Amino acid sequence: MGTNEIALYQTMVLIRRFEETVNELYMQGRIPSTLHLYIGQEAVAAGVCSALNLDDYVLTTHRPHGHALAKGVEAKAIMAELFGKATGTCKGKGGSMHVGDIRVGVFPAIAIVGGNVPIAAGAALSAKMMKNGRVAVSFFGDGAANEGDWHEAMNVAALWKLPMLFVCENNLYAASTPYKAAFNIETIARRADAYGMPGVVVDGNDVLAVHRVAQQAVERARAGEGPTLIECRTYRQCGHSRSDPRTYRTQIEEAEWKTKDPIVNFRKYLLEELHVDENSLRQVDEKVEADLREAIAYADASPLPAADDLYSDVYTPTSEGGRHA
Amino acid sequence: MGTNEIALYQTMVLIRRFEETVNELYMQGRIPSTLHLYIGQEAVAAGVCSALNLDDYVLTTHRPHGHALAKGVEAKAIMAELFGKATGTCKGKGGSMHVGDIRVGVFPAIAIVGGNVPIAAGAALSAKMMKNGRVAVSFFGDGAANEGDWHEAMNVAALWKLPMLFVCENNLYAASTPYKAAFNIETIARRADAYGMPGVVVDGNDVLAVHRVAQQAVERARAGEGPTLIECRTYRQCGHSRSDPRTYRTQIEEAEWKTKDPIVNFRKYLLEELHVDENSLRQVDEKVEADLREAIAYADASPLPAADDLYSDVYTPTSEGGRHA
Amino acid sequence: MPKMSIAEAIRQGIREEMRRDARVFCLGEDIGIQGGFGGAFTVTLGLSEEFGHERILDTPISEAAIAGLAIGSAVCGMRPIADVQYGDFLFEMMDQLANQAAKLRYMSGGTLSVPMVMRAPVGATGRGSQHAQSLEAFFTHVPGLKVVCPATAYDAKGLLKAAVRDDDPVLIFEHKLLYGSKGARSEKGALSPIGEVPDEDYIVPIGVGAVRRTGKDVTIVANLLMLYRSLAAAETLAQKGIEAEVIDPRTLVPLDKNLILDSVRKTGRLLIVEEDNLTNGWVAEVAALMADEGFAWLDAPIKRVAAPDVPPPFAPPLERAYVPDEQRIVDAVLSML
Amino acid sequence: MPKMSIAEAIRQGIREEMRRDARVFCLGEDIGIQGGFGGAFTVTLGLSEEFGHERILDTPISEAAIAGLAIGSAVCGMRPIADVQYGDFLFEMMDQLANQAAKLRYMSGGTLSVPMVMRAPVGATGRGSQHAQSLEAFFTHVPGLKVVCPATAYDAKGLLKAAVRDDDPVLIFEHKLLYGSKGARSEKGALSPIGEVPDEDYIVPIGVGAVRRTGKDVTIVANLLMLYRSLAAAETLAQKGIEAEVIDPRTLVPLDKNLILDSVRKTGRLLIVEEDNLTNGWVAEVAALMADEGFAWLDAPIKRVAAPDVPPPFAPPLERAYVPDEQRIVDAVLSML
Ligand SMILES: Cc1ncc(C[n+]2csc(CCOP(=O)(O)OP(=O)(O)O)c2C)c(N)n1
Ligand SMILES: Cc1ncc(C[n+]2csc(CCOP(=O)(O)OP(=O)(O)O)c2C)c(N)n1
Ligand SMILES: [Mg+2]
Ligand SMILES: [Mg+2]
Repeated sequence: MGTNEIALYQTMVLIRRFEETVNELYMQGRIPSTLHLYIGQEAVAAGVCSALNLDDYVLTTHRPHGHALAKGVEAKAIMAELFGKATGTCKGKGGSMHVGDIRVGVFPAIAIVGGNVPIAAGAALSAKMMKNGRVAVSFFGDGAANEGDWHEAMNVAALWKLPMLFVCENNLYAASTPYKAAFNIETIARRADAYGMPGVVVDGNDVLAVHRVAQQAVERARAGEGPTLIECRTYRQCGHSRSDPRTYRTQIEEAEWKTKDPIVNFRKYLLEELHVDENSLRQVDEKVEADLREAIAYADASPLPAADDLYSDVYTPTSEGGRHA
Repeated sequence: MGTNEIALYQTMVLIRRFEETVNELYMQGRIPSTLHLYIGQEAVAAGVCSALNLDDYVLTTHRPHGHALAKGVEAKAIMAELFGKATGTCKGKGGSMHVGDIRVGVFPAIAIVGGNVPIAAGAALSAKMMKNGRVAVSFFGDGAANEGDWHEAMNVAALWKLPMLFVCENNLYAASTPYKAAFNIETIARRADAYGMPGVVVDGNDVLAVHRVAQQAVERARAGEGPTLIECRTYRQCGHSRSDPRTYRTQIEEAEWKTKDPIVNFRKYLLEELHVDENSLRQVDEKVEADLREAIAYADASPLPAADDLYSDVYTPTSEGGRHA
Repeated sequence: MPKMSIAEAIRQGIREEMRRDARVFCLGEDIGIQGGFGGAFTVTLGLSEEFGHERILDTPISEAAIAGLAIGSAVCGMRPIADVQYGDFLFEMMDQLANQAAKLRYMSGGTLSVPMVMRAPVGATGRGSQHAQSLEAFFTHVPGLKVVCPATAYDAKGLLKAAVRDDDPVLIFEHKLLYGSKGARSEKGALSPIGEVPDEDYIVPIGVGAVRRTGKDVTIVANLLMLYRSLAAAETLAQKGIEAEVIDPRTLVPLDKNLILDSVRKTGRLLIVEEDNLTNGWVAEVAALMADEGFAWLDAPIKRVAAPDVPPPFAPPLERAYVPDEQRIVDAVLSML
Repeated sequence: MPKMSIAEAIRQGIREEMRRDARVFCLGEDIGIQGGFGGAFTVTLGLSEEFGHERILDTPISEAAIAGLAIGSAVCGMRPIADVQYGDFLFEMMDQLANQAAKLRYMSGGTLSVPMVMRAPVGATGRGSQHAQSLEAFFTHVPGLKVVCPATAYDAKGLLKAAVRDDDPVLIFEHKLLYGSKGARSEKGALSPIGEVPDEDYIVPIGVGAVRRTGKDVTIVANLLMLYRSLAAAETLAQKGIEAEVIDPRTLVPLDKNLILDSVRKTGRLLIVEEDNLTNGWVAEVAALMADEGFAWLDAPIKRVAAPDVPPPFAPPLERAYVPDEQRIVDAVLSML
C-alpha cells in the first residue's frame, strides 16, 4: 500500500461529500440555479487526474465539480462560485456549469455537450508545438460521443498524434436517454478504431483500474504516440440535474449500481486487502468535512460581485474592445 | 449480357461527355463561375443510381452533375442551369453546385461538405415513417467523412435502421489534400463499425461491382435492415475545380489511374467479354453526342432569368413571408 | 374557456396538429422517454404515450442531425416539429438552418418546400453563459426562415399551429420564464401568463403583431419576457401621466411593420426592448426601419433597451443587472420626453 | 514603397508575424499542401515552404475542429491564425466561435484570454447560395469577438498584424473580389486595389475607421467591396454637385462610432451600404446607433442599401441584381436630398 491509495480515497470522498453538501445547500435555497452532480462517478475523476501533472490540461462538462476538485481546483473557490460570489473560480460569472481554474490547468467547464473536445485538442496541440511535455484530457459523457464536434476532434487528434486523453464517462444515460436509445454499438471505445486510435473499456467504479489505464495513456501521449480513448463504465447515482425524479430508470438498476459504489468498495478494499488502519481513513473523512465547512464559511462570507463587474472580463484589458454598453 | 450493361455504359458515357463538354464551354467563356467535374468517377454514380427507383432520393455535393444525370435529371436542364438560364433545373438560381430535380428524387445539390448527409437521413426517415418503400442515398467524398454532420447522421441512421446508403467516393483527395493527410486509417468503410453499420469497400471504377454492392445495400434498406456505408475507391481524373493545375499529385499516379478508366475498361469488357457488337456502342456514343448537342442548343436558346425573378422562391406562395426587400 | 400555461398551450397545439395530420411528428432530445422529462421544459410530456415512439422520436445528442432529419423529412412530405433543449444549442445546427433549411427552396428554383418547425427556449435563468441567450437576431438575418416569439398562452398555441401548417421553416422562440411557474420545471423569477386558450382549432397568423396596451405618448416594442416588463413599466409611467403604447410583434420575420409605423405616427417616440445583448440585436432592425420609414413622425431619438454587450453572467446580482428590468425601461422612456 | 494586392499584403503580414513570434501559426484546409493552392484564395501560398508543416497545418475538412484547435491552443499560449475557405462555412463552427471563443474569457472571470484569428472570405462571386454570403452581422452580435474588414492592401496587412497581436478572438472578413484580379484565382468582376504597403512593421489599430472621401452633403458608410462602389457613386454624385463623405469603418466591433457621428453632424444625412441581405445586417446597427445618438443632426431618414432578403442567387443577371451596385447607391442618396 502507499500514500497513493489514500490520496485517491481522499479525492473521492472530497468529491462525494462536496456534491452531497452542495445538494443540501441547494435544497436549502443557498445555492441558486441548477446543479449536475457527480455522485457515483468519483473513481473516474480521481483515477484519471491522479495520473496527471499540475500543468496538464483538463477540459470538463456541465458536470464538472468532480473533475475540477480532482485536478486541484480549491473546494472553497468552487463553493464560492456556486454561491455566485466574487471570490469564486470565475468571480461568479460562470456558475456551476463553468467552474475551472486555468492556474491548475482546468479550463472553465464547457456546458455545450461535446463542445470541450475540439478545444482539448487545441490544448494538446499547443503542448505538442511548444514541446512542453503536457497532455490534455477531455472528459465527456456517453451522450457527447454522438456530437459532431467529438468526431472531428477524435480524428484530428489521432491524425496528428496529439498528446491527449479522451475520457468517456459512460454512465449509461444522457439526461433521461438510456445508452441503448442513442447507440447501436456495445461500447463507445469501439469507436476509437474509426480514427486509428486505441480504445479501452475500464470499470469506471474501480479507481485503481481507471488510474492504471489513464497512466498508460498519459505515458503514450507524452511519448508522442498519440491519444487514447478510455471508456469508463459507471453510473450517476443521483439525478441528471436538480429535481430529477429518475423515473426513467428502475430502482432495481439503481440498487445494483449502489452495490458497485466506487467509494464504499475502495474503502473496503483499503481496509480488507491493504489492511489500512481504519483510523487513518477516518482522519481523511474528518479532514474532508473540515475542508467543506471551511469552504462553506468562505463562500458564505465572501462578497457578491458588484453589478458593475458585469462589464469587465469580456475583452482582455491589453486589448479592450470598447463596445458601447 | 443484357440491356442493363448497355444502360450503364450509356450513363457513364453521358456523364463523361457532359463533363468534357461543359469544361470546353467553360473554357470558351460560355459558362460562368466554376465547375467541379466528375471525370473518372462515372462508375460510382452509374452503378449506384442504376440500383434505385425513380422515386428514391439522392443527395449530392459540390460535384453533382454525374449523380444528377445518373438519377435521371435531364441533361438539357442541367446544361441550362450551368448557363444560368431560366429553364435550368433551379431556374438559374442554383448553378453548378446546386443542380437537382426533386421530381426524380434529386435534392438540389448541397455544396457544404458533409451538409447533405443529415438531410439524406431525413429523407430516409420520411420513407420509413410513410412506409413508401423508398430509400435515400447520400453521396459524399472522402473529405466529407471528417465533418461532424457526417458522424451524427451515420449514428442516427444506424440506430433507427433508416433505409439509406452512405456512398463515399474516396477519390484519394479532398481538393489538394491527400487522403493520408486527413485520415489515420486505411479505409473509410472501417468507420461503419463505429455505428454498428456494415461497411464495404468496392472498386469504384468497376461499374458492375459498384452496382452489385449498391443493389445489396438497397435490398437491405428496403427490407428494414438499415443503412450501409459503401466506400468506392476511385480517382478524379480532372482538377478539383476549374484551373486546378493538379501539382499536388504526380503524373505517374495520374497515368496509373488513367489505365483504370471506368469507361475504357467497361467498353473493353463489353466488347471482349460480353461480345457486344461495337456498332451498338457506337450508336450509344452517337446518341449521347446528339443529346448533348440538343442540351447545348436548348441552354443557348433559353432565356436568362429576369432580374425580378430574384425575389421569388424564397418562401412558398401558400405561406409567402412578405419580408421587405 | 379553459385556462392554461404556455407549456400546456404548446402541448395542446402539438397534440391537436398530430391528431389532425398524420404527417406531423416530433423529434428532439429527451422528449418522449418513458418516465422522462418531456423535453427540457415538460412541453412534450405525455405525447409519446398518446402517439407512440414512432411519432415522438427521441434523438441522440446530435443537433445537426436533428435539423437535417427535420429538413429532409419535411422536403419529402412530413411535418416535423423539432426542438433544442436550450436556444443556445442552435449554434450546433447553424449550418443546417442558415445554409440548408433557409436556402433549399430558393436554390431549387422553388420546386420544393421545407415545412419544418424548430422550437427553442430562450432567456437567462441563472444557468450562466451557455444556457441563457435569446437568439432571435441570429435568425432574423436569414432569408428563407420565419421567426416567431409567442408571449401568451393563446399565441403559443395559435402560432405553433400556424407554424406547423406553414410551408416554410419556422423557428419558434419560447421564453423559459414564461412556460408557467408551477410544477417540475418551475424557475426563480418565472411568470405564469396563464391565459384563456380555446379548446377548439384556431391559428394566430404568422406576421401579425398585437397592441397589448394603447397609449399616445410613446411606442414600446418588446417581445417575450420583455413584453411583461414593458407592460409593468407602462403602468408605472401611467402613474406619472405618461401613456405608453406597448406592441408585441409576436412574429419577427415577417415583421408587422405597419403596426409599428402606425403607432409611431401617433406617438412620435419609439423604444424597443430586447433581452439579448444590444449590438445588432433584432431591435436594431426595428430601429433602422423606423429611422427610415418612420422618420417623418419621430419627435425624439429612437431608444433601445437591451442587455449590455457581455455574455450572460451567472451570479444573481449580475444576471439581474444584465437582463433589462422595468426600471431601465421606465428610465429610457423618461429620457425621451 | 512596394505595391501589392490584398492577398499579397495579408501573406506578408502573416509571414512577418510568424518570423517575429514563434507562437504564431496557421491552420486550415488546403493551406500548405506541397503543390497545392495556398488556401482557397492563394493567401498562404509559399508559407509552408518557409515555415514547414509544423507551423502551417493542413487540417481535415472539420471546421468545428479548426476552431477548437485555435481556441484551445490560444488559451495555452499559441497565436493561431485559422481560416475557412469561404465565409459561409463559419456556420459549421458557429458554436465554437459564438459559445466558446467569445465566452471563455468571461466565463472564467477574466483569468484567461483567447488570442486567435479567424479569417473568412466573403462576397458573391457567381458560385451560388452557399459560397457567397457576407457574414459580418452574425458575429457583430456576439460580445467577446472583434470583427474587422480590411478593404485596402495597407489595411489588410496592418489589421492582420493587429489581430494576431490582439489578446482576444478577432474575425477578419476579406472580400473575394478584392484579393487581386490577377493570377490563378482571378475572378470575374474582381477589383485590384493594389496599394502601397510598407515593407516594415506597422499595424492598423482595431477599432479605428477611415474617411476615404470628404464631403458635406451626405455620409456614406460602406465596407469591403461596397466601399469601392460607394466611392464610384460619390464621383457620379459629385458631377451633380453632391459631395458625399465616404467612411470605411474597417472595424465593425468595436465600431468607430464617433467618426460616423462627427460626419453625420456635418452632413445631416446617412446612408449605409452592405453586401449581405438587408434585414438585421450590420448596417441596421449603425442605423440604430445613429437614430439614437445622432438623431439631433439628422435632416433626412437614414437609408440603407443592401442585398434584398433572398439567398444569394447564381445566374449572373440575378447576382448583379442582388449585390448592390453604384446606381442603387446613387439613387438612394438622391432620394435623401
Ligand atoms: C449541445 C448540447 N445539447 C444538449 C445539451 C443539454 N444537455 C445537457 S447535459 C445532457 C446530457 C448529457 O449526457 P452525457 O454526455 O452522457 O453526460 P452526463 O450528463 O451523463 O454526465 C444534455 C442533453 C447541451 N448542454 N448541449
Ligand atoms: C463545410 C465545407 N468546408 C469546406 C468546403 C470547401 N471545399 C469544397 S470541395 C472540398 C473538398 C471536398 O473533398 P471530398 O469530400 O473528398 O470531395 P471531392 O471534391 O473529392 O469530390 C472542399 C474543402 C466546403 N464546400 N464546405
Ligand atoms: Mg451520460
Ligand atoms: Mg475526395
